[in-house]
Amino acid sequence: ACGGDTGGGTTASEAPAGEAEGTLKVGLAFDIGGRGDKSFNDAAYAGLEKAKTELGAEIKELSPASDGSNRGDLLRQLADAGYNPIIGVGFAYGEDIKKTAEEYPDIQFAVVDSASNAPNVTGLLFAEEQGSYLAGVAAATKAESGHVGFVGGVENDLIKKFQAGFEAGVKSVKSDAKIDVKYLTPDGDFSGFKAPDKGKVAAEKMFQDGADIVYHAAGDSGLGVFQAAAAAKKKAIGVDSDQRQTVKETDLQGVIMTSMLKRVDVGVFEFIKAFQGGAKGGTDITYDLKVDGVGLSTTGGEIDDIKDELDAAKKDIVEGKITVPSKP
Amino acid sequence: MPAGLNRALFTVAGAVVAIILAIAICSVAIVAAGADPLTAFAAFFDFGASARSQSNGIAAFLNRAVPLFIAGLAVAVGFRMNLFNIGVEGQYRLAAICAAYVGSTFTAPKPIQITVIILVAAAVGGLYALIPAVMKVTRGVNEVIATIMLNYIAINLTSYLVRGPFAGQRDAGELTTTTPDLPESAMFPNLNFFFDWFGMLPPTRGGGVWGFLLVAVVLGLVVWVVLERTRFGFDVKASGLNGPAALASGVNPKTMVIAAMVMSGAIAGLIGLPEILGDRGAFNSNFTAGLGFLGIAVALLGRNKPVGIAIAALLFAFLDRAQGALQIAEVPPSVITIIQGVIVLLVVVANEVTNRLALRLEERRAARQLGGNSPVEVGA
Amino acid sequence: MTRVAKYHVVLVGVAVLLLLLSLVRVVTGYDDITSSGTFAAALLLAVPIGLAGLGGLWAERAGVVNIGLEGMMVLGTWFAGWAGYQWGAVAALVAGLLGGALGGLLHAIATVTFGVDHIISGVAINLLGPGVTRFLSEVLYKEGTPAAEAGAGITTSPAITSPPPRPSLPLLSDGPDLLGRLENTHWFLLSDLAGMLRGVTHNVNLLVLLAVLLLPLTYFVLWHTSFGLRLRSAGENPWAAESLGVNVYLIKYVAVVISGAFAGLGGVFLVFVSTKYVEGQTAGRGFIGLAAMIFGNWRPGGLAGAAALFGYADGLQLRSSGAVTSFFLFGAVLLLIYLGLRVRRLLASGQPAEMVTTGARQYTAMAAAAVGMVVLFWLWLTVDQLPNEFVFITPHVLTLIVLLVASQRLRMPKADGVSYRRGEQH
Amino acid sequence: MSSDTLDTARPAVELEGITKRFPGVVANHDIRISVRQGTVHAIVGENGAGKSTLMKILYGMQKPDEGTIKVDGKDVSFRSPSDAIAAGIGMVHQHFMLADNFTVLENIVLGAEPTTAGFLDVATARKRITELANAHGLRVDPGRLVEDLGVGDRQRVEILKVLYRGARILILDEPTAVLVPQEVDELFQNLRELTAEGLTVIFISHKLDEVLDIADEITVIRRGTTVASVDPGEVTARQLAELMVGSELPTPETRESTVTDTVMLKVSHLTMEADGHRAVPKGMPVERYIDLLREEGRRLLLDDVSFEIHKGEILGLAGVEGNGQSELIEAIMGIRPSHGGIALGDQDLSGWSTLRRREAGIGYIPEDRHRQGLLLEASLWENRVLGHQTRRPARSGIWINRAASKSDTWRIVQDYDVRTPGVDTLALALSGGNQQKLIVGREMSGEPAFLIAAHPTRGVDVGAQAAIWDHLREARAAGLAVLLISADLDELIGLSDSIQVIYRGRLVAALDPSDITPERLGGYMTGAIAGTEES
Ligand SMILES: Nc1ncnc2c1ncn2[C@@H]1O[C@H](COP(=O)(O)OP(=O)(O)OP(=O)(O)O)[C@@H](O)[C@H]1O
Ligand SMILES: Nc1ncnc2c1ncn2[C@@H]1O[C@H](COP(=O)(O)OP(=O)(O)OP(=O)(O)O)[C@@H](O)[C@H]1O
Ligand SMILES: [Mg+2]
Ligand SMILES: [Mg+2]
Repeated sequence: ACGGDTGGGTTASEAPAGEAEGTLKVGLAFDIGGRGDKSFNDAAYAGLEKAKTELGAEIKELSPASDGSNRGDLLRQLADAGYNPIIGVGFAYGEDIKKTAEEYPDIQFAVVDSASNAPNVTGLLFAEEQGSYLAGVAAATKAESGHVGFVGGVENDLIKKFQAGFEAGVKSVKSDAKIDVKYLTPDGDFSGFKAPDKGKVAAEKMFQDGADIVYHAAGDSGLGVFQAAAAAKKKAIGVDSDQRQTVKETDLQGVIMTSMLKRVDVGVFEFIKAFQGGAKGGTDITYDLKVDGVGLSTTGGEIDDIKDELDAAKKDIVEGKITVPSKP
Repeated sequence: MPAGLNRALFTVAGAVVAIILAIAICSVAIVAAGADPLTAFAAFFDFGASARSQSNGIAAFLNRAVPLFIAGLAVAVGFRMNLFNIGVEGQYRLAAICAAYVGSTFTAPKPIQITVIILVAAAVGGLYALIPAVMKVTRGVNEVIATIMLNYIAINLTSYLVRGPFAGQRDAGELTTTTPDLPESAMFPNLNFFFDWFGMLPPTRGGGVWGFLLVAVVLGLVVWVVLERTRFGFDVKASGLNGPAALASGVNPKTMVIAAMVMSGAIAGLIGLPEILGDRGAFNSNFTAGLGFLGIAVALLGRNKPVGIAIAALLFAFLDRAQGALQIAEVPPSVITIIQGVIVLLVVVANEVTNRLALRLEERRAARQLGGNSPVEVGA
Repeated sequence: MTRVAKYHVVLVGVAVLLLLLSLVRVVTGYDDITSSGTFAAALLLAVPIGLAGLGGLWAERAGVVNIGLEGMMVLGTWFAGWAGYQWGAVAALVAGLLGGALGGLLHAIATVTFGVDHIISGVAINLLGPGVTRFLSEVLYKEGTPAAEAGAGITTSPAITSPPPRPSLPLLSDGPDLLGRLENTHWFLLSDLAGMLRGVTHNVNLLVLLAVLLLPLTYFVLWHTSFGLRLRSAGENPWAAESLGVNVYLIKYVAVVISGAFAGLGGVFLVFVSTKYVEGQTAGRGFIGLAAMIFGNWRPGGLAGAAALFGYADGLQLRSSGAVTSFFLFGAVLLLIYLGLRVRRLLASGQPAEMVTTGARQYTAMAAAAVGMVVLFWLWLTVDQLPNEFVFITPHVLTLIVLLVASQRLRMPKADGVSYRRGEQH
Repeated sequence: MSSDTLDTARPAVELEGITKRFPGVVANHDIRISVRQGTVHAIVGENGAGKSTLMKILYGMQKPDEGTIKVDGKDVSFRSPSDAIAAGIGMVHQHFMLADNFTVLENIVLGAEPTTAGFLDVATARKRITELANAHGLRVDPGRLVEDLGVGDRQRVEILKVLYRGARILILDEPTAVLVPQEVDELFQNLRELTAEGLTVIFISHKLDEVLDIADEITVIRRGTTVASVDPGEVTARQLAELMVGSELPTPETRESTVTDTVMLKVSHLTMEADGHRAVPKGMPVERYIDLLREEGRRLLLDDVSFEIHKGEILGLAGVEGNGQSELIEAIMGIRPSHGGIALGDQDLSGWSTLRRREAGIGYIPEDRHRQGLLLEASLWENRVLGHQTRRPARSGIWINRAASKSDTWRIVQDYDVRTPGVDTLALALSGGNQQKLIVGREMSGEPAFLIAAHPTRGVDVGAQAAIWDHLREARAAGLAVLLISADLDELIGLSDSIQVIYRGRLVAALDPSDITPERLGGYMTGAIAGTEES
């Protein structure tokens, strides 16, 4: 049943329960924060929406409770409502997807940022470390002082992939470069993604100590990093989406030298498309530099002058000459 | 009518009025959000069309209620004697990780394995609650502040433990940090046979109703008996109603603070177990947080009495279950939190009002039955 | 002790602490211990805590325990963000204040009019605050709304237009920046002082000034006006106040609404720092503010000290995790001083009476201090990098330690938390 | 016996047909009183007769259901105390209405603060208070914290509060309850001065000799209604009392001595420090330690208190409130740590917990029944269990025996004439006197060997008072040792076999009740008379 006049609802308002053969019904469950987080979840949604327009899919997306206690329920609700395939956004879904997939062997699942763990689960992985490597190369090349920084929101393994790649990238350019690293909160305390003030303090310190460029993987806290960069008249590197475009403050846009893109939208869309084509799960699909699943944004043109260095690094990675570590 | 029954009736009437009012207030919010309240309330009762989705919905509902109930019990034990254990949050997280870790280090027959895990959880929760209790007793530190601080410490400590000393093996490509998996013998059998009795389809295999529900029921009974029937329970009640009088009657307030706090913490230690023993089989970084704080609301709603807490937990769980259903009906799911908050606020207000009414009535009745107090005729 | 003597003791204490800080900085080489950056960060992080604490102070001085500060602060952040992106900083300020005040009003209605237990009502408000704001975001910031066009999402508001100015103290912290230069020389004590001064004068957000001014203002209003006297009387003995014709209900209402407004102001401050509302950005500061107020003995001065301590610990931890280990040394030296003072007093008094009455307890305390000192010193020598989790909890552990040491001197308003009803004395 | 007010002057206050109902209680019923200007008008009546309620109505704290109030001939209707204050009425309440953590000055000016530009004008306030204090002989230091003041000082602060507001009509609700005779004399002196200046005083007291001493006119209230208006010159205290009660008056006289030779309670060298308790060093005798404490100049709340109570003896402890009585009780009950020895029979109790002491046979009627004696929001039978959780019939094993507790509560209700509809009734539904009877019954039911009775009849009406005295006497005859603490000196002298006076934490005199007057006793209590008589 639909709310009818829910002011410009963008989701499926077609006839419900029309389980006609052949209709593609895609369900998607967000991670905490849900729809509208201007980041990760929204990127996933963009992929879903693309599937709606381009593949004619009927779509349904659900956000979990703020404590994330009902991820499994959401998946089951989607499954029970006849959605297939179903996508869980965020590594936190790893385990719940596995359970649900075993319960519903006839449905195809995908999970973003976590590996496949059942025959009907596709892991949509992103080589954040590779993208971060490029960010590191860009930072090290641009930073005259040879001093850069990294601000992580929450100290979990996902964010550590960003750190590891970034450090490797920096060292590949300047082996003696100084890299400041700071996490805002420990694993399990997700407030580190929502604390611009702390991000600001941490980045401020790095800039005061002489860092020229700070890379963040800190969600909303990244805003503080940009502010610190603006105040210090230095640069920062954004994350996930092209933040020079998504950040609306004009004074901050200028400090975002580039952003490490993580194309969750591509991953989601490609998965749905492959499903339509009859693909079955059980494997991981890694979106890396090779398929442009990660990369650097060029809005503002600030890294155009080092395009050659970046391309070279990318080529090395794609060709396997360089293996980027995913643990710091 | 016995005085007690009279008061109970008043309480129920107050709660009903409060819930109706809360529904009314939330309807306004839902209309303001551009949705139809009827659709929204239908969503709360919409457990899906298929038999399977209904069983799943019931399972999700009960599984949510169990930890809430235990959390409410934990909080209530302290509240009964005006001891505000805000630290349930920290206590249960620390207890959960320690129990999950200890449980993963050995394998024993099911009953033994599960018992050991439960005992470890209770012990860790109780010990962690002992800290603010000792601080209060020896140095007069306000337990509200101490437990708030200890919550932060516990949260950090667990995240240190889960990625450090207690970290376990993970599947490749799995980013969730976790303790080692519990052996199969640690998993609490589920209660899905229960659905057979009603001729319903059992919920899907992996999920289902957590068997810990039974432990929670027993725990509720034990807490009720301890609080309502034993000497200890009497001392708790006396300390809560009137500290100085309890002291003069020979109740040692220090012992009481320590005993109640440790009991509260020990119960709190069990909050995480339904999830760990029923579903996850380990403590990981996705472990449900915030149950301690919700427990406060549940305890308040249930007036610190086990039966009330059970009802409150079921109510909260029932509302929480609709998270997905509401979204499917295009209603902002945050109305759930609003309803919960409004109900808590209104129910406590209703409690006050009905309490006062009931007391007034009782006084009047007492006066009437005694028949005294008719004014004397003035024979000046 | 007379007032003057107390004042002197406080001054001497502060001086000794500064000296010690400077010493520790020199010995350990962590300049951040007293750098202007740390103090600036400390100020930034202390202000919301201090404002929440002020909120608590106003309510509790009027006899209403306010554990709902967190929820009121959340309301403050949301309304500040919502008004700020549309009408600018002043509107954000006003809306945040009102949002918090609304929470306060709710608390007042429940506790004052209906006599609900204060903790209970506060818990309900903490539940409601985030729920209501999330709901409002879901309705007003959803895809397709003008706000979403301007950059809003379910978890954030658009950026506020025209953020408030951030003036610096000319000459000293700006332009020639004399303090800055002095700080960079890293001279013993002088640079530390300079760092401290520069930290609190350079690029200071206007709202910080406002917030800092609110402390003395609160002190004057509560302790030197008739309104303040009446307000405090409602927290000490509302029945006495009532019998003198003071309208206790009204006073409590006003106090609790102001309390909420202060908490809301704390939220506004957070929004100003991040230039937008971010869901969850209060991160428990309402609770910490409450702790700071208790820690500060229900007084503005003490509250300021406690908030500063929190801010400092958090700021230092964010800027330099390594520097945190130097506090092992700091603690060790403090214990050494304590021991020295004790021993001196023992030797100096020499009277048997003193010796006898001080007794075993004294000696155990001294022994414990000595052991603690050795342990801390050893930790300082061996640990060079604490796991982050342990660094994060520094402020909270410090609070617990201070409470353990000082809680017996705390004195809360006598009728604090008492549910007062007109005409019913108990 | 009623005498008409022949005075032609307009009465300061006229109350006409005042009626006030509380749920289940008619507190005031058609009250008529007329108070002449410049006089002291006393109102007497038993507990619960409705005196305080009437005064609260006059002071705007309660609204009458019916009736009119005239002040200086004008009809008034007060919505709150501030209206009454504006009409020139001030009230000193039955219980102190002071904020302990405030200074005297703050307490006095509260609600009527002098301000300049919104700020408290402390200097002006101080000046006015000092002037007022000097003019009326009410000396207090405006800068001191009230918590540091004694009761006499507090009473003066209360009166200053009223005068500060320029009241012309003063209501004093039992102002002498906590004062010793000398302080009462001082107060009366002040009152006379005030009336001489034209102020009007309405004075409430249970102490009829005081009333006869100070009043120009007396109104008697019984069960909420005015039953007589008399001239103090024409009645005796006894007649007045009979008017109040409407029946014969009981006396607290103890007839023959039942004192035995067996020492039941022996207290030796009991000492309590004001700031924190520190254990006596090992091997040091208590006496030496006490000397050390004195040398160090420590403040002692109890200072070397020693006494014995025999089986069948009632020892009366006289003293102005705040001289260590509460601390003595707390020390004996083990609620607060102290030095020295306490022995019950052959058992040394020092170091025992409160619970063990109670189990050993100490009963305790606390001074403040609401604070220390009852769980107001619990049923009567639960209140019966209180203090007897570990003993039969309340307990069986780890359980509370509900049935036995209830039936034993019924026994108390019957034996002690507790007026209640049932044992499941909440304690707060009972009147003060009935609550007190329940407490007395409870404490007696433990068959104590020794009983602490602190103000056992405070706030209890005459009938209940007599019943409680009877119970004490019976128990004493059966061999109970009693420590009786009371502010009612008649009760103390009447019931006790011997009297000790406590002053500043020390026992300063041992007196024989058979030849002591309340006035002399008061002298010892205030330290005006020093030295010891042998009893
Ligand atoms: N607020 C109230 N609610 C209900 N009943 C009340 C209230 N105040 C007084 N009463 C009842 O009114 C009656 C008169 O009480 P009041 O306090 O006026 O007596 P009193 O003459 O002052 O007694 P005392 O000598 O003990 O001070 C009592 O029976 C009391 O129980
Ligand atoms: N403020 C009040 N509200 C409701 N009922 C009251 C109030 N004050 C007194 N009562 C009622 O008055 C009766 C007891 O009053 P009473 O004056 O006899 O004793 P008391 O005043 O409580 O004792 P004490 O003299 O020690 O203060 C009970 O019925 C009680 O319920
Ligand atoms: Mg009374
Ligand atoms: Mg009275």
